Amino acid sequence: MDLLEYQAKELFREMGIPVLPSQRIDRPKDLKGLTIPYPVVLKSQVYIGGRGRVGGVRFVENTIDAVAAAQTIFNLSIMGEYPKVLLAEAKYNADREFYLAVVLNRSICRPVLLGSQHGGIDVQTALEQMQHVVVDQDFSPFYARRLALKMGLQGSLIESVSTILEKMYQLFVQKDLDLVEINPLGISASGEVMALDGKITVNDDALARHPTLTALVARSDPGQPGHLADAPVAIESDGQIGILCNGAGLTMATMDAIAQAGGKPAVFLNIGGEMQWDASPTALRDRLEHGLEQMIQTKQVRVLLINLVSGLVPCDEIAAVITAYLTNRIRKPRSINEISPESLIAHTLRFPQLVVRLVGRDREAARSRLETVQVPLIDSLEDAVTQTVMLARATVRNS
Amino acid sequence: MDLLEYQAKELFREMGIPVLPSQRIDRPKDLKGLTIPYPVVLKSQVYIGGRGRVGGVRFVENTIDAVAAAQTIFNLSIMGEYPKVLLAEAKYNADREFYLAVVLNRSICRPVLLGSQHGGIDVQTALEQMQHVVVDQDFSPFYARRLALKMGLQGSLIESVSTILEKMYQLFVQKDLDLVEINPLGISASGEVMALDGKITVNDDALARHPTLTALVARSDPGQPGHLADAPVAIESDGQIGILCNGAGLTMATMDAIAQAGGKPAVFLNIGGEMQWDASPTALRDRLEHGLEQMIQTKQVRVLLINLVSGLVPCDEIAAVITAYLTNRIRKPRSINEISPESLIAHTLRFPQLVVRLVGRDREAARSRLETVQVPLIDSLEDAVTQTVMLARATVRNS
Amino acid sequence: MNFTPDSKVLIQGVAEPLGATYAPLMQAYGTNVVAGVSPGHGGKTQHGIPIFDLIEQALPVVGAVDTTVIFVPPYAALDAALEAIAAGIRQIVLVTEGIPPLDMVSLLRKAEATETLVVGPNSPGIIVPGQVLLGIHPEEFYTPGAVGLISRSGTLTYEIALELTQAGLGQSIGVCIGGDAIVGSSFPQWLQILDEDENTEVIVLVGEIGGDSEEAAAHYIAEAIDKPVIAYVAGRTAPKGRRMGHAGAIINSQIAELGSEVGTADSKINAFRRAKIPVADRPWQIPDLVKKALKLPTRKG
Amino acid sequence: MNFTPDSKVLIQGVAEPLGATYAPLMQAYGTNVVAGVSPGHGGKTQHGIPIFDLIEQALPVVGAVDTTVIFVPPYAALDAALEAIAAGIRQIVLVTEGIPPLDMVSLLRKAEATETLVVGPNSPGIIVPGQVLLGIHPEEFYTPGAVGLISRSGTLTYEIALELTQAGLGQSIGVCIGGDAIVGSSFPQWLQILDEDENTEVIVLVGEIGGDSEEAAAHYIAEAIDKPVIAYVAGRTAPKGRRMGHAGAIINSQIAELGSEVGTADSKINAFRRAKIPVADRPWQIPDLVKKALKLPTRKG
Repeated sequence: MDLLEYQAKELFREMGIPVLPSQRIDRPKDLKGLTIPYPVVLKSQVYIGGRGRVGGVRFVENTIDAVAAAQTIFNLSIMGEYPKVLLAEAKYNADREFYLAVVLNRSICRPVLLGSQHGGIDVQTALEQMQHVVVDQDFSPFYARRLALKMGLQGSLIESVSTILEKMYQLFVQKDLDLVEINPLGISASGEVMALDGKITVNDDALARHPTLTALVARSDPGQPGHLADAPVAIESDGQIGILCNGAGLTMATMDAIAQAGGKPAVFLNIGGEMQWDASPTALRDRLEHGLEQMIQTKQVRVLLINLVSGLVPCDEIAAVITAYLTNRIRKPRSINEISPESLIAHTLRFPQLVVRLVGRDREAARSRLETVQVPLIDSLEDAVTQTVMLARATVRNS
Repeated sequence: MDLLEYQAKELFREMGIPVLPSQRIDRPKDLKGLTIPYPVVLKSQVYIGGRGRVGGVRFVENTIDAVAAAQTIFNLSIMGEYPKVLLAEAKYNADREFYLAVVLNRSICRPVLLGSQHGGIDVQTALEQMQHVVVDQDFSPFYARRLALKMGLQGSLIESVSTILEKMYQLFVQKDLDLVEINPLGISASGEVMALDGKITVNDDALARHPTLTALVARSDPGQPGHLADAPVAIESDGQIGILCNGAGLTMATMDAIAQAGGKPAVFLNIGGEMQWDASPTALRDRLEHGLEQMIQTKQVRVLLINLVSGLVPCDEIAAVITAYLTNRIRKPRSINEISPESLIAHTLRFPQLVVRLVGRDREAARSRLETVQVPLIDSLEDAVTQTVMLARATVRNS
Repeated sequence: MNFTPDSKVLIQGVAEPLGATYAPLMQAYGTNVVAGVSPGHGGKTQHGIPIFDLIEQALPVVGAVDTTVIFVPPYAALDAALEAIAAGIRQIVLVTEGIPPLDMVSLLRKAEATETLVVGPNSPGIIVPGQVLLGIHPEEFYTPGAVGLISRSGTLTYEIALELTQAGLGQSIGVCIGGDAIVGSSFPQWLQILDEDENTEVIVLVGEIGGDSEEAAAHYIAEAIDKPVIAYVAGRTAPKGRRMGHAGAIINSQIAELGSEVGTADSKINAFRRAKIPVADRPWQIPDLVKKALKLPTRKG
Repeated sequence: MNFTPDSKVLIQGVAEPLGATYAPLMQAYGTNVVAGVSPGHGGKTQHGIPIFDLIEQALPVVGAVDTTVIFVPPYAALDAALEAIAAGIRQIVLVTEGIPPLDMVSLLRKAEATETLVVGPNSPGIIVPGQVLLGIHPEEFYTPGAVGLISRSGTLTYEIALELTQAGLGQSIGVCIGGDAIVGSSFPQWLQILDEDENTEVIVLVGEIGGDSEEAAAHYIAEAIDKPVIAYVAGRTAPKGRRMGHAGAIINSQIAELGSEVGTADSKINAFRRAKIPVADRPWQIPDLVKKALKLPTRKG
C-alpha cells in the first residue's frame, strides 16, 4: 500500500533524511495559520503520479493567493482522484534534481538501490540513465557509495548522496517496505541535498508488526490500488457474471476462461487459498458463507459461478452451505410488516442464477443435496464456464 | 559505563520488557506526589550491588513511612556510595525469581545469553545453575528458546522467558551495550514475567552514536567505575610518584616496574596511544602539554616519571614541550598584586621532581635541551624506574 | 534432493491449526513424519508424532532429518527456518502464507550460504504421488505417472492435476514454488531437477501474472531442457495493480520495475511462444497438449 | 599469509589524518602500497599513491590486493572492512581505535565465513623488519632477526622491540593483535604462524590484563608449540575496574564473567608458569630470557 507524500516525509524526517519545513492542510482556511514563510508550494496529496503536469502543484506568495490556490487544488481531480489533504512546503532552489530509490526486486530476491542524476518529472530520462546496485549480502554503506559512483557522482556528493541512500535503506528494512523513492532529490548550488518529493510503499504482509505504519495507513484511503481484496473486486461495469473461487490462481484461470468464452465478468471474489497458518479444517465453509453474502449484495451479478477445489472439506459439506444459504435467503422468516410486495419482487429479481462446480470428496452426495434446491452440480470447469456464459447471455436477452 | 536501575528500566519499558509502575524520587518530599498506590518499594539508586543486604531497599505502606524511609536511604552509604536518586516502585509478589543476561563474551567474540532459574540476591546459587547459549551467527529467537530449555523451563514459560530474552537482545544490539541483565525476573504464580531489577552497561566506544544513551549518561555520575580515564587516575593515597606514559601497555608496565622496585605510585596518566584515526602527526606534543598541566595540579605527586616511546615525534620536540613548560611554569609573568610570598613558596614546593625517559629519534638533541633546565635524559626504562624510586624515597625522608 | 518415502520429515508448527490438520494427512499418505516441533508443547504426542520444543532436542531422538515442513505463524517463519538450518536440515517447505518479503530475503541469503533448498512460502509444497507428501496437496487429485507438474498456486495446481488424472496422465511430482513475490526455489531449479528425474517424461508449468519467473523459465527451457514442456499462464484478464490473493500475482507499473512490461500474461505467453513451448489457453487443454508431446492419441485428435 | 615486500597493499582512509601520516612511512619502508581509498577523494594522488573512491574502482587498475590497512574513523571501520571483504581482500589490518565491539562481532562473523584474517582493531599492525610495514610500527626500534614478537599493545611493543634490538636480538616479525576487548586474530593463531615460520627461532609474547587471551595462549603453547616462548604480562598493579586506555585492558568482576578470576595478571602469569613458559617480571629482563632460550651468552649469566 502506498503512503501519501506528506506521510512519507514524516518517516524521512524521523530517519534524518532532510526535508523542507512543511505543514499539512486539511481545509483552505488552515493556510491562515501557516507558520512557513512565503513563498510556499502547495501540493495535492494523491496516490497517483503526474499531479504537477495537471496543476496539482502551485507556488503562492501570500495568504490570499494560497487560499485561492488551495480551493482550486482541492477541487482538481488528478486522473480521477481528489486530494483529501494538501501539503504546504517551503520553496527550494534546486540546482539539479536526482532520482533515488530502494526497492525489492523479486527476480533476484534482493533489495536493489536505484539512482539517476536525471530525476524530476521527466521519468523517461531518469529511466534511461538509471543505475542500480543489488544488495546481495547484508547491507553496508559501501553499497550506497557503489551506486553514487555508478551514477557518476564525484567529490563530496558521493558521501552526501550515499548517506541519503543509507538512511533510505535503513527505513526500508526497519519498516519492512516494498519501495522508498525520493524523486526529485534536490541538489543546491552549494551541494546540499533535500528530499523534495517522496514515495513509500508499505508491505501489506508486514504491516501488522509496525504499529506506527498501521496508524499512518489507518488515516489513508482504503480504496487505493494495491489494497488486499477481501471484498468482491469489480471488473467490467457492464458485466453480469460473478465469479467466486478459492485460491488466486484458480480465480484468475476461471475468470480468464469466462472472458475467453465471451462472458463478461462483473466482479470476482477469491475466498482464500489454503496456506493460512491459523485456518481451521472447516475454514472454507465459513468463508463461502461470507462470500455468498457479499456476492449476492452485488446487484450487478446476474449469474454467479461458484468454482471450488477443496482438499479438506468434502463437497457435500460445501453443498450444504450453498443449499442452506439459498433456503435461508429465499425463505427467510420475516415479520409481517417487513414484507412489502416491492421488496419481495426486488429480492427475487436480484438473486442471481447459480452455476456450481465443486471438486473434491463426496461429490455424489453434494449433487443430490444441490438438486433439492434445483441447482445442478457441474463436473468440469469447461462445462461450468460454458454454462455460465450461456446463462449470462440469456439474462442479457431477457432484460 | 553502567546505568542506574531506573535508567535501565526506562530502556526496558521502551523495548516492551514488562516493568512495574515506578517513579523517580530526587528528594524525600517527592513522595508526597507519588502516583503509585501503596505498598511501595523504595530502592537506593547506586552503581554498586548488594544494596538490599545493607538496607538500601525498603517496603513502605504510607506517605509518612515513605518520607522517613527515603531520608534514611538518601543518607545510607552503599559501600561508600550515596544515592542521588531513589526509585519508588509498586510491590510485586513473585512466586519464583530467575536470572537473565545478555553479555558480550570477549574470548569467543560473540554475545552470550545467560540464564538461571535461581536468580535474586543469592548470586552463588545463580552462578552454579547458570546456563549459557552463544549467539554464534546472527541472532534469531531460537537462540532464546535454546537458553530457556537449557534453564529447564517447560510449557508456556518457554515462550514468555524467551520473548524477554529476545527483547533484551534487541536492546543489546540496538544500543550497542556490553551487558543487559535482569535479576531477578519475577515469575508470578500465574506465569506472568516481570523485570524486578535491571542492570545495563553501555559501551564507551559506541556511546557517541546513541544520542538517547548519551543524554541518559549525562545525568549519571561521571566518577563511577569503568569511566574512561582522561584525567590522572589515583592509585595509592600515600604514594608520591606520578607516572605519565603514552599507551596503555606502556603505562601498566611502567607502573608495575615502579611498584616492583618498591615505589608507591600516587597517580598515573596515559596520554594516549597512537591509533586514534584523527590524530595529527604532532598529537603527542599537545597531549603531553595537557598531561603535564594535569599532573602538576595533583598535589600528592612529588616525583613525576615521564616515560614516552615516540614513533612520529622526534624526542627533541618532546623535550622542547617539557622545557617550555618548566620555564613557563616557574617564571610565569604575573601582575604584581598576584604575587604573594606564600603563593611563591607553595608554588615552588609543589613542583615535583622530573624523571624523563624518552625513546625515539633525535635523543641527543633532546638530552642537550633538557640539560638547559637541569633535567637529565635517562636512556633505559630500568634506570628511569630506579631513579624515580630513589628520588621518591629521598622526598619521603626530607618531608 | 531427497523426496522418498523413507526420508525423515519434521513438522514445525505441528500444534498450530494448519499443522495439526495436515500432520496426520501427511503421515497417512506414507510420509515418514518423525517428529513435530512447537515451543511449549514439548513432551506431548499428536497422532503418534512426538512433539519437541526445539529441533535440536528432537535430533538425538529421531536422528538426522531430511526435510522440515513449516506451518508456523508468518512472523515466526524466518526464525523457524533459521532454526532448521542451524540444526543441519537442508530441505525446507514453507507452507505459511503472509511471511514479510524482507524476512524471506534474510532467509534466502542464509539458505544460499548453506546450500539449503527452500520451497515456498505460501505453497502447498511437494507431492510425489503414491509415495510422499511434503505439504498440503490433497491426495485425491493425484495419481502416479510421468508428468512433472510445477506451479505457483495451490488450488489451480490441484485442478490441473485432476484434469491430468482424469485424462489418464499420472504425475511424477506436483510442486508449487509459492504464490508470494519472494520465493525460495525457482522454476529453472525445478525444471533442471525434473529434466534429470527418470520418472518424469513431460513437464507441465503452470504460471501466473507478476514477476518474471515464467520469462526466466521460458529462457531456461530453450537453453537447457530436453524434455517436452507444456505451459499455462493464469491472469490474462486480471485487473492491473490489484492483489489477487497471491502477494506475487500482481502487475505493477512502478518506475522501480524499470518501466518494462514484464509481469503481464502477454509477456509470459509470448516468452513461451518464442521458446517454442506449447501454451494451453485454458486449463482443460493441458492434457491434450501433454499427450501430443508424448505422441499419445488425444481426445480431439 | 602473505607479508612479503611484493604483496600488494591498499590503504583505506588514506586521506584521514592518521592514514595520511603513515601511508608515506609504509611506502618508505618498502611496503608495496598500490592504492589508497577515501570516498570523495577519488582521482587525487598522495605521495605518488593513487586514490580511489571505492576499492572496486582500484582493483581493475592495480590488480588483486593482498592486504588492506584501515585508518578510517571508528564508526566507518566495519563498512570499510566489509567493503574490502566484498572486493576479495583476505588480509585486513585495523589500526583505528574505538570501533564499537558489536561492529567487530559482525565483522568477525563475516571474516570467519570468508576465511579472512583480521588483525586489530586498535593495533599498530604488523612489521617484518627490513621488509614490510603493514601499520604504524616505528621502524627505528626494529631490526631483522629471529625473535617473533606478538603483543596486545603499541608503545610497549616498541619498547620491547628496542630492548631486543639493543641486546643484539633482531625480530622476524612484530605483530599486535590489538588493545580492544574484541579483536580479530588471536595469540594462538599467531603462535601457530610463527611456529611454522622458518625465520622465527623464539617467540616473545607480551600480554596484559583483561580477557583470557594469555591463558588461552599458555594452554596452546603447552599443547602445540615447539619453539621456545618467553612471556611478559603488564598490569599487575592496575586498579580493578578501571579502563587503562585499552578498551580490553580491564578486569571486570561482573557476574557475566561467571565470577571467575580470569583476567588478572596473576591468572595469566600462573597459566604461563603452569605451562613451563618463562615469564619476565620486568620488560628489560626479556632479552636475557630470550638468550637463555636460544642458549646464547646472557648479560648477567
